[in-house]
Amino acid sequence: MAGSEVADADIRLEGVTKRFGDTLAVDSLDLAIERGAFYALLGPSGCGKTTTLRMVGGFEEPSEGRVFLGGDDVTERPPYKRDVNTVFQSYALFPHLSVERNVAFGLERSKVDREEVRRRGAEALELVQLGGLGKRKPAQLSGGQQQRVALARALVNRPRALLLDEPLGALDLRLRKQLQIELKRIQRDVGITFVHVTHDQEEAMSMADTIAVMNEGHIEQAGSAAELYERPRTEFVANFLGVSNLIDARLRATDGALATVETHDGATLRVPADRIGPHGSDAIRVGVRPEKITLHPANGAAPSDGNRLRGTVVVAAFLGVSIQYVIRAPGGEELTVIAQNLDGSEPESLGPGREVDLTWNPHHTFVVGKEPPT
Amino acid sequence: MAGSEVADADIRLEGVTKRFGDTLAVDSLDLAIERGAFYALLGPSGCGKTTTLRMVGGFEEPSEGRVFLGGDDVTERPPYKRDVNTVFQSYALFPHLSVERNVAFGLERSKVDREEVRRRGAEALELVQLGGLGKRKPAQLSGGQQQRVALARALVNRPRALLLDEPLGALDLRLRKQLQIELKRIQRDVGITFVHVTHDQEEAMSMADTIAVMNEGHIEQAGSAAELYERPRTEFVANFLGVSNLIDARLRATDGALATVETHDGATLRVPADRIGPHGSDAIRVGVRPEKITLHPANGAAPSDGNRLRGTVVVAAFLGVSIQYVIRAPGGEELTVIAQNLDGSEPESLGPGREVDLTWNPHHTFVVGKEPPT
Amino acid sequence: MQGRSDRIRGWGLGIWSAIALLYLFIPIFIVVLFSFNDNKGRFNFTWQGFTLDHWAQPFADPDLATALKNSLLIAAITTVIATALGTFMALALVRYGFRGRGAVDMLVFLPLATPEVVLGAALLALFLTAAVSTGFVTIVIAHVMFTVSYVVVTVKARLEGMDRHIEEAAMDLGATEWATFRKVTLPMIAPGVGAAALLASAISIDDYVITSFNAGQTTTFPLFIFGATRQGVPPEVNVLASALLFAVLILMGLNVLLQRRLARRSLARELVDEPQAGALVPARG
Amino acid sequence: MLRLSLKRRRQLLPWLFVGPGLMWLIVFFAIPLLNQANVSLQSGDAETGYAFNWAFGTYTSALSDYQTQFVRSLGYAATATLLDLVIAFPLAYFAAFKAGRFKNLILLLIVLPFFTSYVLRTVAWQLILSDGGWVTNRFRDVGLIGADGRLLASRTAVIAGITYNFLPFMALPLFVSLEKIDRRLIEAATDLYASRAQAFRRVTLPLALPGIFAGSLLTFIPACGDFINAALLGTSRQYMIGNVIQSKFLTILDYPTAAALSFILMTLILVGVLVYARLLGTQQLTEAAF
Amino acid sequence: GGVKGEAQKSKTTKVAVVSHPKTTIGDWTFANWPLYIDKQVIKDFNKKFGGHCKYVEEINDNNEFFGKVRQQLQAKQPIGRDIVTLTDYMASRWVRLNYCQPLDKKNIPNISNLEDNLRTINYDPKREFTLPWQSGAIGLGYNPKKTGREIKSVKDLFDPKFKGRVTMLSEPYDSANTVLLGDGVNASNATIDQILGAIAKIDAANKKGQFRRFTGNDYTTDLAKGNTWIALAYSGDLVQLQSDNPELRFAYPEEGAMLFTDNMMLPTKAEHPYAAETMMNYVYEPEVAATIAAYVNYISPVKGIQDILANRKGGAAIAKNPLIFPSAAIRKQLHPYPALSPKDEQTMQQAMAKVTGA
Ligand SMILES: Nc1ncnc2c1ncn2[C@@H]1O[C@H](COP(=O)(O)OP(=O)(O)OP(=O)(O)O)[C@@H](O)[C@H]1O
Ligand SMILES: Nc1ncnc2c1ncn2[C@@H]1O[C@H](COP(=O)(O)OP(=O)(O)OP(=O)(O)O)[C@@H](O)[C@H]1O
Ligand SMILES: [Mg+2]
Ligand SMILES: [Mg+2]
Repeated sequence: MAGSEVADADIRLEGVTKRFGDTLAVDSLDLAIERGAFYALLGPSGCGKTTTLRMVGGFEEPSEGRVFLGGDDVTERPPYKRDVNTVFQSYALFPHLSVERNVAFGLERSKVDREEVRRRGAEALELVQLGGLGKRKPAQLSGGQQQRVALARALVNRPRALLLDEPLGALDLRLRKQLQIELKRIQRDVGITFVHVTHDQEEAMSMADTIAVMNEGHIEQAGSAAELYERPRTEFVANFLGVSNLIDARLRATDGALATVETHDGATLRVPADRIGPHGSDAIRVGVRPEKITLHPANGAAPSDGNRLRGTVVVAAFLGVSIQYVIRAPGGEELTVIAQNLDGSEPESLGPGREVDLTWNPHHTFVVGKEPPT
Repeated sequence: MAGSEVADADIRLEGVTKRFGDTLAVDSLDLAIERGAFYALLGPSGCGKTTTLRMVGGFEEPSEGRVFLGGDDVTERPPYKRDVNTVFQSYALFPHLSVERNVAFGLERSKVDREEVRRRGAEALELVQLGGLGKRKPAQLSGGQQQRVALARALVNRPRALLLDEPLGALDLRLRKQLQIELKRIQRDVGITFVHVTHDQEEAMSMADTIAVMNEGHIEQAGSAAELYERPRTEFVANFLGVSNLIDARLRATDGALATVETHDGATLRVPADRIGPHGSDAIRVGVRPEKITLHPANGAAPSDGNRLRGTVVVAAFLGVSIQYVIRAPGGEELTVIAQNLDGSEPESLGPGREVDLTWNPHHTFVVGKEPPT
Repeated sequence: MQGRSDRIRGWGLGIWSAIALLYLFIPIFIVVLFSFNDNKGRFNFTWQGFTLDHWAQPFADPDLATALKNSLLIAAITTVIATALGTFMALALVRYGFRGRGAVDMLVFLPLATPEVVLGAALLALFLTAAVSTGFVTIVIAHVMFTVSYVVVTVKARLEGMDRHIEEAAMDLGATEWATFRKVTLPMIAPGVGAAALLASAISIDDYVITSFNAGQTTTFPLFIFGATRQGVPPEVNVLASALLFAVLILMGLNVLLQRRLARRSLARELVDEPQAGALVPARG
Repeated sequence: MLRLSLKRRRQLLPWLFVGPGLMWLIVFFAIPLLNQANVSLQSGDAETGYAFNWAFGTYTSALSDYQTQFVRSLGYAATATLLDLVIAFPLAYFAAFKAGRFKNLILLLIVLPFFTSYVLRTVAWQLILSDGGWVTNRFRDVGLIGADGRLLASRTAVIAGITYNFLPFMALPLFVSLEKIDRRLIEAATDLYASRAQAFRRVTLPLALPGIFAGSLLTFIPACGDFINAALLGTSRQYMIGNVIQSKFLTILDYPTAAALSFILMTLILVGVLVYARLLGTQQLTEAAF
Repeated sequence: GGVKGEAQKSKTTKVAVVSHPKTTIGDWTFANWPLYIDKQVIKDFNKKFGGHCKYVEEINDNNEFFGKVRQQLQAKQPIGRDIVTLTDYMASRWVRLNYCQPLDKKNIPNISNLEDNLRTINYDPKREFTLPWQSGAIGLGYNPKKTGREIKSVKDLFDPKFKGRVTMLSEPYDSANTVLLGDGVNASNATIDQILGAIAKIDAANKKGQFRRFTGNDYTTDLAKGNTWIALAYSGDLVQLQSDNPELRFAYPEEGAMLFTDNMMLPTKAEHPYAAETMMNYVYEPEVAATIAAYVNYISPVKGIQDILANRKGGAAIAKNPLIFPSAAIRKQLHPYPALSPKDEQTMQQAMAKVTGA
C-alpha cells in the first residue's frame, strides 16, 4: 500500500508479518522509505509501530517477509551488523558510562581510532548542544538532555538511517515541543533518514515529510501531513489525524468537478467528484475539518455558494488560542467547529442554545468509506 | 491576593506558609474557594501546588497560617477528620482490594451500613462508567480506568470538596482529553467543589471556572481562563498561559481610552490605557497573543486602524487545524503568529523569507511589568 | 499531622526496635568480650581478667590458622564459581523465555526450601555411594550447590529492574552479544553481582551443617569451633571472629561514606544505589 | 555460532547460560535426593552395608519412632517463626518508615551479627543463659522460673536460640516488603477516614503479606532442620529431627532411616508451606518468597 | 606391591609374618582426635626422620569416622590415612572386618615399653593389629561446692538430690557399663541383657529428669560453669578443667571404672606403613610419651614416664596426679569394654539411641 513505488528506497519491507504467539502484531506490511526522508509511523497504541521498527533494527525477526537496507537483504542479520541506529523511547543510555563514553560506544566497537572517536564524539555533542556535559553520568541529566545524548550516541555513527521510537514520549509538553523543533533541525543538518514512531499526531505533522498511519498491523494511508489531513481516505485516518466531522451520506449525482451527496437526514452537500473514487456509492461518509467551518447566526447573512448545515450550539469552550464549539446537527451528530480566538471571547450570538448555520467550501469536503463501528 | 473577597468560601487559606528545612515551599498564601467551584491551581513544577493541596487535605501541617473548611479551623485536624477527599496523582489505589472494596473503603470506615455501602459504591462506579468492573483488582485496569476508580473512591464519600493532584498527569494525550471532559461532566453532575492541581495550562483552561496561577509559593493571578489569557498582569502569567509575543516598550502618551507606547526599536503601538495601571511608565512590555495577529504580504492592503509591525517569515509550519508562523521583527524578537488553516495550505505569499506586515486590534494588546531575566 | 498518641506510638516502636537490636547483639558482645579474657587453661568461659595477649597472637594455634585459611579459601573459590554460574543462570532466566524455564526456576528454588541437614546428608550419601573421598573439593562442591540459588535470586532481582533496551542499544551500536555482556550488562548488574558474591561468601564462611557432612579430613573455621565446644573454645577463636566482624564493619562504613560522597557529588538521587536489602539476607549456620 | 540464524541462536543461548549451573544443581542436588530416595528403601546394617530391597518399613518405623521429634521440630520452628515475626515486624516497620537517615544503619545492624560464626553465637548463648548467670538469676528473681529451675538445657533456651539465629531472615524480607509500600496508600487510607490503626490493619498489613510469607519461609524451613541449637542449648528432651537425622547418618550409620526421615521432613515442610500460602492467600509461591 | 601381598597372606594364614621394609618417610597422614597430642612431637618427628606428617584432628566420634571411610575400606581402596586412632570397640570392629593390617613389630622395637596390663586385649590378644595410644578412665567429675559432699559411687549419679544436675555420657559402652559396675556386675564380661537392663535404668532416671543432658565430651562447659554438679566424665578432661576450675574433682567410682583405650592402627592398603610404624615406635619412646602425657593428661600406655616427668621442669605435679598415673590399686579396678557381637552391639546402640532421643 504505502509508497512501495519509491525507487531508490533506503529502507524496504516486503510482506513483513510478525506474530507473537496468537497476536498478529504486524500484518504483511510493505513499506519503502526514501533516502534522507523524515518518515513518521503514526498509529494508536498497540498497532505494531514498535514491532515494525524493531524488525528494521534487528531486534525481532519477521515471521514472514524480508527487510532490505539500501538494497541488501538484512532479514537474518543481528543488530550489530546493520547500519541503522535506534533511539529508544526510554533512551537506554548506559548508566555506568559518562555521556562522552556513551556517545563513543558505537565508534569504539567499530575500531575507529582513539583520536577520531574523541573528535567525532565532541562534534556530535556539539550538534545536540551538550558541549559541556561530556563528563556527566546520564543520571545527572534532565530528561530532555538524556534524550539528546541518546540522539548523539546514534548519530555519531553516521548510520544509514536513524530509528526513533517515541523519542519524546516521556517528556512533558513544553520540552516535547522544544525538542521537536530541534530534532527537525538536526535531521536537516545531517541529512540522514529518520524513521520516527509516535502516537502523537501533532508531532508527526509538525515534523515528518511523509507520515504513514498504521492501524492493526497495517498501513492505512501514507503521504504528506497536508495530504493526510486534508484528504484522509479512511475513517480511521480522518479520526486519528485531527478532529473530523463525519456524516453518513449517499451519492446522488455527479456533474463536472463536483458531486452531490445527500446526508442521512436529507441535507444536500457537494464534494469534489474525484474524491468519491474508490468508495462505493452507498456506504460513504462525508467529512469536513472543524476549522474549515464558519459559523453564522441562524438566518443571518451567510454566503450561499458552499455547503451549509443548520444546528444548535451545545458547548462553546474557550481554549485560549481558539474557541471550540460543539454543534448538534438535526441528524443527531455532534459537530465540532473551531474558530480562532480573534476577539478574546465568543460572540453572544453563538452562545450555547443558539441556532446557527455552518458553512464551508465544498473543496474542503472529503469522503471516506463507512466502517462498521468497532 | 487571590479572590480572598469571596464571602461564603468553602475552603479558605489564610497566610499559609510551609517550610521544608530551608526550602520555602509555600509563601504566606491566601486563598478562598467558593462552594461548588471548579478551581484550578496552575503552575510550573516545584511551585508549591502539591504542598498547598496537602495542607488542605491534612497531610502536611502549615508552618504558619490557618486552614478553614466551611468556616471551621481544621489546621490541627488529621486527614481522617476532614471532610475533603484527595485523588492522588498516582491514584494510590489499594492494590490488594478489588475495585469495589477500594470504593467502599471510606464508607466502611465511617460505619455506613452494609447495604448502603453496596448501593452507593455501585452508584459511584456507574457515575464514572465502570459499572461492570467492580470485581477486578486495580492492576487489571488501564491507566484511565484506574484514574476513574480513584475518582469514584473519593466521590462516594460525598465530601465537601475533592482535591485532585494532577489526576491526569500520567495519562497519554488522547485519554487525557477524554477524561478532562468526563471530569468536568462529573463535577457538574455532583456539584462538589473541585480543586484541581495541574501544570498543563490547556487542561486548566478547558476545565476550571477559576484558575490560580502559582509561582514560587505564591499566587500570581487568579481569575477566569479568558481573563488570564486575554489580560495577563505579569510576564510570568503571559508566558505560562499560552504563547505571548512580548516587546519591550516605554509609555509615550495617554489620550482617552488608548495610550501610545514606543517599542525599543522605535515602532509605535497603542494599548488600552487602563492596562498600564499598576506598572511604571518605563519598564513595561507590551504583548499580543499569536492568534490575534493577522498577516499581510508586505506593502499589501492592510487595515490602517490598528497596531502594525513589519517582519520576515522564518518558519511556516502546518499543524493541521492551524498554520504557525515565526516572524522575525526588526528589533530581533521572534514573534509567533497562528492562522487558522482555512485553505488547507499556507499561501505562497507568506512562505519563509517573505516580508510581511503584522496587524492587530489595539484592544488585544496587554501590558506586563518587565521582569529581570531569570 | 502528628498527634500525641502518634508520638507515643512512635516512641514505643523505637524502643521495641532498640530492644530487638540489643537482643541481636548480646551474644556478639560476649564473643568480643571473651576475646580479651585472660583465661588460664584450655577453657574460655569464666571471666578471669583483661588481656590483649590473644589479639597479639591470633594464630597461636596452627590448626585454628589452618581452619580459618581453609574457610577463607573455600569461601573464595565457592564465591567465584557460584557467582559465575548463578549470574549466567539469572541472566538466562530473566532475559530469555525458553521452554523449561519454569522447571529451572523450581530447581533453583528447591535448595532454598530444603533444610540443610537434608542437603548435607543427601550429598554425603552420594559421595559415599560413588566412593568419592570427602575433603576440600567436596566442601566446595557442596557450598557452590547451595549458594548458587542465593546468587540466582539476588542477581535476578537486579536484572529484573534493568531496562533490557539498554542491552539492545549496545547491540544496535555494533556490540556483539559477548561485547554487550562485557561492556554493558555486567557493569550494570555489578552491584547485584557484588551483593550476591558477598552473600555467597558469607554463607560459605559460616556454614557448619553441610560442611560437617562433607568435610572429610578438612577442618573449616565453624567445624573447628564446633569441635572446640567439646574441649573449650580457645580465645583465639573469639579474636578471629571479632576481627572478622570489625573488618566487615569497617568495609561497610567505608562503603557508606563512599556512597555519601557519590550522592553529594551527583545531582540525581538515582546514583545512590537503593540499599540491596534483599541481597543482605544473611548466612545460615 | 555465527552462522546460526538469529532464531536458532536465541533458542540456544539460554541453555548455554543455564547449562553449567543447571548441571551443578542436577548432579549435586537433584541426583543426591534421588539417591536418598533409593537409600531410604534399602536395608542392612552399618558394618556390612545396605542393599536396596523396597524396604518401605523404614518409613513407618521412622515415623512411629521419631514422631515426637517431628512434632517437636515443627512446633519449635513454628513458635520461633511466630516470635520472630512479633519481634521483627516492629523493627522492620521502624526501619522502613521511621528511621529516616538511620535506615541503612539499622539494616547494617540487623545483618552484622551474621559475620560472626553461627556456632560461636550459639556458644555465647550458652554462657549467657548459664545457670548461675545474670539472666537466669533475674528470671528467678521475677519468678519466671523456679528457684532451682534453669534456662539452659531447656525448651525455652532452644526456642530462644532458634528465634535469635533466624531473626534477620524474618526482618529483612519484612523490611523489603514494607519499604515497597507506597506511603501515599497510607495517606489515601487516612484521607478516606481510616484512623492510623485502621490504616495499618487494612492497608499496611495486607501489603506486607508477601514479606511476612517470605520471612516465615526463610525462618521456618531452616529452623525445622536445625540441630545446632538443640545440641548446644538443649538436652535430648529437646532434640529435633535434625539431631536425629544427623546422628542416624553420622554416628549410628543407619542411612536408610536417615534418608527416610529426610524425606518425611521435606514432605512435611512442603505441605506446611502450601497450607500457609493458602492461609495467607499468596498465589505465586516462589515469587512471593523472593 | 609385595608388602601388601604379604600382609594379605598373613591374614589368611593367621601367622604374623609381616614385613614393611624401610623406605623413606615421605608425605603421610596421621588421623587422630582433637587436642590429643602435643604438636611439638610431630615437628620433632619430621625433623628427625624427614618427610612430612600430615596430622589431622578429624576423629570426633568413632562411628562418624567409620561412616566416613567404610565405603572405601569395603571396596579395598586406600583411605588416605596411615594411622588412625580408634577406641576399643571400634578397633575391634576393624580387626574383625580386616580393615586394618598387621604391624611389623620389627619396626616397633619400643613396643617393649607397653604397660603390661595392655599387652593383651580381647579383640587382639597378641596386639598384632593395634597399639594403644592413650587410655582413660570413665569416672565421676563433680563440683564439691555444689554437691556439698564427696562423690564416690556410681549410685550418686542417680541421687534424687542431684536431679537435673547430672550429665550422662551418650555412648552406651561408657554409660551402660559404668552403671553395671555400680550394680556390682563385671562389665567386661557383661551380656547384652545386662547392658539393656542398665540402659533401662538410665532411661527410667532420665524420664524423671535426673539427667540434664546426654553428652559426648561436651559435658565440660556445664560442669565448669556450675550448670551441672556431677558428670560421668573422662579422666583427662578433668585434669584440663581443673586448671581453670581448681575446685572440680574427679573420682574413680568405688565400684570400679571403665577403662577405654584408643588404639593406633594401620588401615589396609595404607600407603606408608613404614612411616606409620616409625611414628608408633617414636611415640613409644618414654621421653616422647612423657611429652604427650603432659599435654593430653590421659593415662599413658608407656612404661617409665612417671619418673621422667617427675624430673622435668614443671612436670612434678603431673607425675603426682592420680588421674594420669593411677595407683596400682586403682589400676586393678579399671575394666576394659566387653566384647559384643556385632548384632548385640547394634541392639545396644539402638536401645541407647532411643533413650537419648537421637
Ligand atoms: N514480545 C511480545 N510478546 C507478545 N506480544 C507482543 C510483544 N511485543 C509486542 N506484542 C504485541 O504486539 C502488538 C503490537 O505491539 P507494538 O509494541 O508494536 O505496538 P506499538 O504500536 O508500538 O504500541 P505503543 O504505542 O503502545 O508502543 C501489541 O498487541 C502487543 O501486545
Ligand atoms: N517533604 C518535602 N521535603 C522537602 N522539600 C519538599 C518536600 N515536599 C516538597 N518540597 C519542596 O517544596 C517545593 C514545592 O513542592 P511541591 O511538591 O508543592 O511542588 P509542585 O508545585 O507540586 O510541583 P510538581 O508540579 O513538580 O508536582 C519544591 O521545591 C519541593 O522540592
Ligand atoms: Mg511502541
Ligand atoms: Mg506536585
